[in-house]
Amino acid sequence: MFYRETGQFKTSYAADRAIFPIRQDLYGMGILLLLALTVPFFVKEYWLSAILIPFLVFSLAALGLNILTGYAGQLSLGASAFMAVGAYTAWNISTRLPQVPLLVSFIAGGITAAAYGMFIGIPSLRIKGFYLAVTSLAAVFLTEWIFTHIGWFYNYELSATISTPEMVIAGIKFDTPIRRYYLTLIIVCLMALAAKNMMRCTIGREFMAIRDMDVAAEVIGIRMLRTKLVAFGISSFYLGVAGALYAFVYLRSVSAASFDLSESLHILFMIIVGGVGSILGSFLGAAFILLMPIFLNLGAHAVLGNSIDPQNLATLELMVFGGLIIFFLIAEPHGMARLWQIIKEKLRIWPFPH
Amino acid sequence: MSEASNPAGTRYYDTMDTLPKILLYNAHERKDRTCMREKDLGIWQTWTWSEMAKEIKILACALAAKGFKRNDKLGIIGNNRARLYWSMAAAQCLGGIPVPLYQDSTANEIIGILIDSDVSFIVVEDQEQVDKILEIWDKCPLIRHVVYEDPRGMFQYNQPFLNDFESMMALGRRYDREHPDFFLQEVDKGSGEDVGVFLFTSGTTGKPKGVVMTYNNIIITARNTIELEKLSQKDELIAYLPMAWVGDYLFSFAQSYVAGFCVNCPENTETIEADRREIGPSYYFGPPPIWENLLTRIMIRMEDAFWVQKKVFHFFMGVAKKTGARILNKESVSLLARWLYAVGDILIYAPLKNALGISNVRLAYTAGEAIGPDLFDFYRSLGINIKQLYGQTEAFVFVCIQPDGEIYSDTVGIPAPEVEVKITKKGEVMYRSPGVFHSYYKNPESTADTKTPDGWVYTGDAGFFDARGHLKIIDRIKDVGKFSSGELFAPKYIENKLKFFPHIKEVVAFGNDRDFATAFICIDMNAVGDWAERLNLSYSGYASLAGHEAVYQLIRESIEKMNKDLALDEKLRHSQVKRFLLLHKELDADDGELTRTRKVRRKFINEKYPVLIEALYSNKDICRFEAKVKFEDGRTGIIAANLKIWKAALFGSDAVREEK
Amino acid sequence: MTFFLEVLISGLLSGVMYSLVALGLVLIFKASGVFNFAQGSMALFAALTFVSFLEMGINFWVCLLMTMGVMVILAFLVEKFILRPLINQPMITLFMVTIGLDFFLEGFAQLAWGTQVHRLDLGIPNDALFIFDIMIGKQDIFIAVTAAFLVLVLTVFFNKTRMGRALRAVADDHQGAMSVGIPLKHVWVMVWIVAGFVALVAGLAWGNSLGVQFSLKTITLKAIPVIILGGFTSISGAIVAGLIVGASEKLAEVFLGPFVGGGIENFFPYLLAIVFLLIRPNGLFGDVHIDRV
Amino acid sequence: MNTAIKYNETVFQGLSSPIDVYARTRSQKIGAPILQVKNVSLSFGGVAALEDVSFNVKEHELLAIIGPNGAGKSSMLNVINGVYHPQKGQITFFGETRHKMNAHHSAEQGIARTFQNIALFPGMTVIDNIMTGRNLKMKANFLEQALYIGRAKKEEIYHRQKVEEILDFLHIQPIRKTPVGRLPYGLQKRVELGRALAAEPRLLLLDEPMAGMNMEEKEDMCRFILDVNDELGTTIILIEHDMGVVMDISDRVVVLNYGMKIAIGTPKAVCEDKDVIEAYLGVNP
Repeated sequence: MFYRETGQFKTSYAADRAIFPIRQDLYGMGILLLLALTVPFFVKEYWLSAILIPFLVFSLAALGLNILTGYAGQLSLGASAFMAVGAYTAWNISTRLPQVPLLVSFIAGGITAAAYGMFIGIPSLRIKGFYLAVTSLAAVFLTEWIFTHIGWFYNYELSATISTPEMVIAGIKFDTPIRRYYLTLIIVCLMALAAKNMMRCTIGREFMAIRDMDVAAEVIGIRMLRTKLVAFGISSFYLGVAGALYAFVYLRSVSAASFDLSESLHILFMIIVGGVGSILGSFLGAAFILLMPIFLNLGAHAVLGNSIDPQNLATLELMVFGGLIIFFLIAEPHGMARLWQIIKEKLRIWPFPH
Repeated sequence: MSEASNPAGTRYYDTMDTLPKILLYNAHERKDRTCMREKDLGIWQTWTWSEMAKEIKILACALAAKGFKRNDKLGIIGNNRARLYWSMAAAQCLGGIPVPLYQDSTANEIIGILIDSDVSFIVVEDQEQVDKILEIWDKCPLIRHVVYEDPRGMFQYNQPFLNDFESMMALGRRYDREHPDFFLQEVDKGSGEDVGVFLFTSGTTGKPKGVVMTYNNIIITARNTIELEKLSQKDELIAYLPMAWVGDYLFSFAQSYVAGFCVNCPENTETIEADRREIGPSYYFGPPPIWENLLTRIMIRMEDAFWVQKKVFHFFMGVAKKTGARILNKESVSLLARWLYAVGDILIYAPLKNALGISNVRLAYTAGEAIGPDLFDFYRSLGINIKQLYGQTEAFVFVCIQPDGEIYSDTVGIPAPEVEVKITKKGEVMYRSPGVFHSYYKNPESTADTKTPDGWVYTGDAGFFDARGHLKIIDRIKDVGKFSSGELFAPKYIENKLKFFPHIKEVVAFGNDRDFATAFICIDMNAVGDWAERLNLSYSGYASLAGHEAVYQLIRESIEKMNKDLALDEKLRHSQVKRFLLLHKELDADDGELTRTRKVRRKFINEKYPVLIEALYSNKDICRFEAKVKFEDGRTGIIAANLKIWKAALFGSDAVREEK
Repeated sequence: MTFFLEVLISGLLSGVMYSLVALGLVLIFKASGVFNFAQGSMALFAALTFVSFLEMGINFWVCLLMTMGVMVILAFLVEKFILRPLINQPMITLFMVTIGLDFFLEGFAQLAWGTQVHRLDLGIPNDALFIFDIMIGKQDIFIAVTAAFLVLVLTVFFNKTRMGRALRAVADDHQGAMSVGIPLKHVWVMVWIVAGFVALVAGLAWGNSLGVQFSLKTITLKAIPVIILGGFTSISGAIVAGLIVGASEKLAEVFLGPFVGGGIENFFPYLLAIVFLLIRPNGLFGDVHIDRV
Repeated sequence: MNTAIKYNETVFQGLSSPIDVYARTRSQKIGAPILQVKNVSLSFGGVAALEDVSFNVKEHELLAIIGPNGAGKSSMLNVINGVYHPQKGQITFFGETRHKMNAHHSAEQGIARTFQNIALFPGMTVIDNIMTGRNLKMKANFLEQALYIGRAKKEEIYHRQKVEEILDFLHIQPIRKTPVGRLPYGLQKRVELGRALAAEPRLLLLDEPMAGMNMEEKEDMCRFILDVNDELGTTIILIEHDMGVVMDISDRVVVLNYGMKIAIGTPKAVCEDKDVIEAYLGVNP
C-alpha cells in the first residue's frame, strides 16, 4: 500500500544489486537509523544500559550465529563459548597490554574466537546435523571449564570474574551509558553492513548452497571443508566481538558462568524466533527475546500485583520461551523476518491479494 | 565545435524541417538527456540524445557502405527495439525511406508490401524474421541486404546477404573514418518536402496501401499535438505497439524527436506489464481491448481477495464512480465527497494505479474503435486523464481529440489544431490538415478517390457534430442507411451502444427504408445466466433462457435506457429501437452469421431470417420460426421456436409521434 | 589398585544410569527420528510430580501409577501438538523443537510443583558395603540394578514384543510401521510413553541421591556423548557406551583431574565422543549409510 | 524372437516423434576424444553398479547413455564428475588421467552437470542459483566482499551480466528474481541447465534433463541442448529415457545394462542391435 514502486527502474547492475533496491525500504532504513541516533535524548539512561545496549550486543551475537546456522546451515549450540573467547581475549589484551587500542583488542578478541571456531568446526567435514551440535556443545563445556580452571585467563582473581577497565578510544572516555550506546551502535551497524555484503556476495551464496543442497554445491566446485570453516570463522568472529562488547560495554564484569549453555540457547532462540538465515531476523529475534521477559514481568505485575514471586516469574519465562520456540518452529519456521516479508509483499501488491 | 564535445557532429539548423536535423539538434541541445531505454540483460540500457545520434550516424554510414542510396527503401520488421528505431532514423539521414512492417504478419502477407514499396534493404529483429525473408527471397529480387539485430541461432546461416548488426556497426565506423563529412552532407540534403516514411494501412478493407508521409506532414502534426497536450522532454513513453502502426511512429518516433521525451522498449512481450510498472510512463496509448482486459484482470485478481479487502475495494470504487470523473473534469464536488475520494486515493486508487504501473500517466489515449462508457469512466474515475481520439493513417493519426475538461464517452471530441473537419451531405466525415498524407505509394487512382485536389480527405466514416460541437462517429458510411422518413439510420451505432450493456452479446439492428428501427438481440449467456441464478429462474438452455419473460424485461430496460439517450440527440432520436426479439440461439460464425472476427454479416442474416424481420415490422407479438443449425458433429438439423416480439418505449418527440 | 577398581566400578555404576537415559533417547530417535533434548526435563518433570504426590502422603505405588498416568498424557500431548504438525520436517527442526519442549517442561514442572529442592528417600540405606575390600555405595548398586533391570526389560520389549518390533520398523521407514499394521501416531505415542517411563525411573534414581531439583535436567547432557559413542540407533550401543562414558569420566576425573585442576568430567565424555566421531562417524553400533545422488 | 521384432517398432517408435524436426545441422566439427573412460568398476557394499565400463567422448559430440532403470547410468555420471569413486578403472579428461578425483576438482577441470531429480538451491533466486554456478570464477576475498569494494563489486556486476546472458539464452528472463522453490518443474530444469552452463563447462553431463516434461517442454529443452552443443560447442553426455529424443539429437549412444556396456554406436546402429532390444524387452533368445 505504501510501496509505490512505479517509476523505480534500474539502469545498472550496481543499482539492481543494491542492498535496498526499493526506495521505500531505503527511506525506512534511514528513518530507523535516525531514531537509533536520537533515541538517547528521549529515554532514561537505565533504558540505554539495561535494554538498548544489550539489545545491540545480542543482535550482533544472533547475527553471528545466524551466519553459521541460518546461512551455512550448521547447527551450533556453542555461541556462548565463542563469545567467552572473544571477551576473555579482549580483556586480557586490554589489561595486560594497556597500550593496545581498545578497538584493536576487540578485533583481536574476534579473531581469536574465529580461530577457536574454525578449530571446533573441523569435525564438521565428517559429521553433520546434531552430531555437529554436539561438538559445539562440547565447546561450551570445554570453554567454561578453561575459563574457570585456568587462572591465567582471569588473572587469578579469587572470584574468577573479570571486570573490565574503563574504556578509552582515541582519548574519548566511554564511561556514560550514552557514549557506550553510541559505541555499540556504530560497531553493530558496521558489522551488520559487512555481514549483509558478504551474504549477498560469493560467500553468502556458497553458504546457502551447502545449506540447501550440499552435493550439488560440491559438484559446482564449492569446497566443503573450506566453506564450512569460513562459516565457522566469520560466525565466531562476530560472536567474539559480541562477547567483548558483552563484557566491556554491557555487564562490565563477567565470569565464565555468564557464558553457559543457556546463553547459547538464548541466542539460538533469537534466530529461531527472529528468522533463520536473515540479517533482519537477528535483530528482530534479539529484540523479542530480550523484551519478552520485561513485558512478561510488567504483565504479571499488572495482573497479579506485586504479590507475584520472582521464582515463579522465572519459571513462567522458561515456559513462554519454550512455547514460543515450539510455536515458531511449527507455525513459521522462518520466524518474524518471514512474517515481515509476507506483510511487505502484501503491501507491495495491495489492493490485490496476490 | 569539436568532435569530442558532440560526437555526432551536431549543428544548428535554422529550419528543422526533417527528423534527422531535429535529431542532430537534440544531440546538441539535449546532449545528456536520456532519449531511449531498452530493457535488455535485466537492466534498462540507456542512451542519451548524443549517444543515440552517434549510433544512428554509424548505422547510416554502414548502410551507405553497403550501397544504400537516397530514396532507397528500408524495410523494418520486429518488436519495438532501440536498434530498429535507429534503423528508421539512419535510413532517413541518408534520404532513404523507412518502411516498418507488422512483425506478426506471415511471409505471404509481407511479400506484397515489400514488392509494392520497392524495399531494397531490410533490418529485422531475429532469426524468426530472417526465416520469413528467406522463405520469400526469390520473389523479391529488389532486396539486396538483410540485417539482423539478434544473432541468437543465426550461427547456422551463411547466406552472403545476411549481415549481423555488430559487424554492420564495425563497417559503419570504418566508413565514417574514411568519409568524415559524408553523414552531415547527407543530412543537409534533406528538406521538409522529402518523403519521411511509408506507413501501410492495416488492409482490413482490401489490400494494404502504402501511405506516403512527408517530413512536413510528420513534424507539423507532431508539433501541434505536443503543444496541445503540453508534452515535454520530461515525459516517459513505453513503445509496445507494432512499429508498423502509424500511432507508434507518431508517438514513439516523431513526437519523441520533436518534444525530446524518452521512449522505453520493453524486454519482450511477456514482460510488458512488469516493464510498464518499472518505467511508469507519463504518456500512454492503448486501444480499447487493452484497457478492457486490464480491467477484467483487476476484477479477477480482486475476486479471491479477503472479504474485508473486497468490501473496501468495491466501496471506494463506488465512491470513485460517483465523484472521480467529476473531480477530473473540474466540476464542483461536495467537500465530503472530495474527502472520501482522498481517502479512497490513499487506500485504493493510488495503490491500484501503482500496481498497474499507471500512477504517473498524465495523458492516455484510446482510439481505433468505440470504447464502452463504463470502461472509459472506470479509468477516468481513478483520476487517469484518458481521452478518446479519432484518427487515421492518412491523417497521420490526429483528426479529433477530446479537449481536457470536455470528456464524453460517446464523442471523439473536437478537431485537432489546424485540422478542418466537415460533413458531406451523405453524412461522411471529411478533414483537411497539415498531416494529410502525400499520396498512396504507386497508387494514383485510390489516392484520387480518397483525397480531393484541394486536400480534403474522405474518411469513409459517417458522423456529425453534436450540440456541444463534438464529433460523433456513428458508422462506416457504406453501412449507414435511411429511414423511409429520410432520417439517417446507423445500425452499427445502435448495435455498439446496446452491446455495451453487460447482458447483451450480439445485436443486429434493422431499419433501412423502414419507418422505425428494430433489433435482434442475442443475450450474453454467462451474464444473463448468473443474473438468472441470482433470481433463481429455472431454465434449460440458451433458448429457454432467451424466451424468459423476465429476461425480455431485463433487455427491454437496457433498450429503453438507450432510447432515452438517443432521444436527446436530434440526429439520432429516430434510431430508437421500437420492437425487438431475443434470438433463440447465439449468432455463430459456423452458421455463417458472423465473420471469423465476429462482425455481423447483415446480408446473410437478411436472407436467413426474413420471417423474423417481417414479424418485427408486423404487429404480431409472437412468431414461429424454424432454423437450420449445424451441430458440433457436423450434422445439420432443424430447431423450431416461438419467439416473442416485444415493444420498447420511445422517448422525446418520437414518442409523441407514436401517439398520432 | 583397589582404589582404581573402586573408581572404575562406581564409574560403571553411574554408567548404567547414563545408559538408561541414553536408552530413552535412542528409543525416541529410532521410532520418530527425533533427538529428544527434553529427556532431562522429562525426568525432572516426572520426578517432581512423583515426589509432590508423595509429599501429599499418597501411597508410593499409587504415586508411581499416577505419575505414569501423567507421563502418558504428556506423551499424547507431545504427539498431537508437536510431532504431528512437524511430520517430514528436517531432523534439525525436530531437534530444536525438543529444546523448546525442554524449556517448557522445566518451566512447567517448577511452576506446578515449586522450585525448591525436594528430598526423595526411597528407603535405601545409604551406607557402603565391601566386596573384596572394594567399597561400593548401596544406593549406587540399587540404582545400577534397577537401571540394568530396566535396560533388560526394554531390550526384551524391543526384540520380542510386536509393538517393539513395530517401533524398530518405524525407525527404518515409516511405511514399515504401516506394514506391521500400527498407525504411526500410536507408535510415536508409545515411544514417548516408554521414554516418559525411563525418564521417571532415571529421575527417581538420581533424585534419590541428589534430591529432586532442576539440576536433574542435566542428565540429558550426560547422555548425549553416550549415544554419540554408541550410535543413535543402537540399543546395545547405548548400554556399552554408557558404561564406557561412566567409567572413563570417573577415571579421567580422578587420575587426570588433579593435573589440570579438576572438574573435567563435565566435558571429558564429549571430547571422547568427538574424537570417536572423527574416527567412526556412525558410532559403535550405528548403521552405516551411503547417501546416493 | 519375432515377438521382439514386433515390439521393436513400438519401442523405438520415438524415432518419428515430433522432435525430429530438429534434424541436426552441425556447425561444430566433431573432434578428437577428450574423455576416456577405461575399465571403470564401481560397487556399493558389494552391489555392483558398474562393471568394467569403457568408452570415450569426442570433442563437440553429443553422446547419449541409455539403458533400463538401475543400469548404472547415473552412477556413470557420478563417477565421471567425481561424486563416486570407482574401485577399478581410470578416467582421462583432456589428457589428465586419474583413478580417484573429487567433485571439486572435476568442476575445476570444466565438468558441469545437472541432476536427475533437480538439485537447485531452493532458498535462492534464479539469478543467485546461476550466479553460484560461476563461483569458481570469482576471486574476491572475504574482506573485499565484506566491504563490497574492489574485486567483489566488479565481479558481482561482471558475472551478473554473464548470468543475464544465460537467462536470455534460456528465455527465462521473466522469472529472474523468483526463488526457484516457487517455480514449476519444467522451469526448474531449465534453471538447473543454466546453472551448469554458468560454469562455461568443457563437458556437460545431463542426467535426464527431460524427465517428467510434457511434449512442448521437451521440445524446448531439446532446442536448448542442441544450441548449447552447436552454438557454444560444448561436449555433452546425456542420459535420457525418451528414445525419440535420443535418436534425434545424439551423435552416438552408449547402452548400459546391469552396469555393463552392451553396445555403443550411432543411434541407428544401436537400436538395431540385438542385445539392446533384448535388454529393453528382457526376452532371452
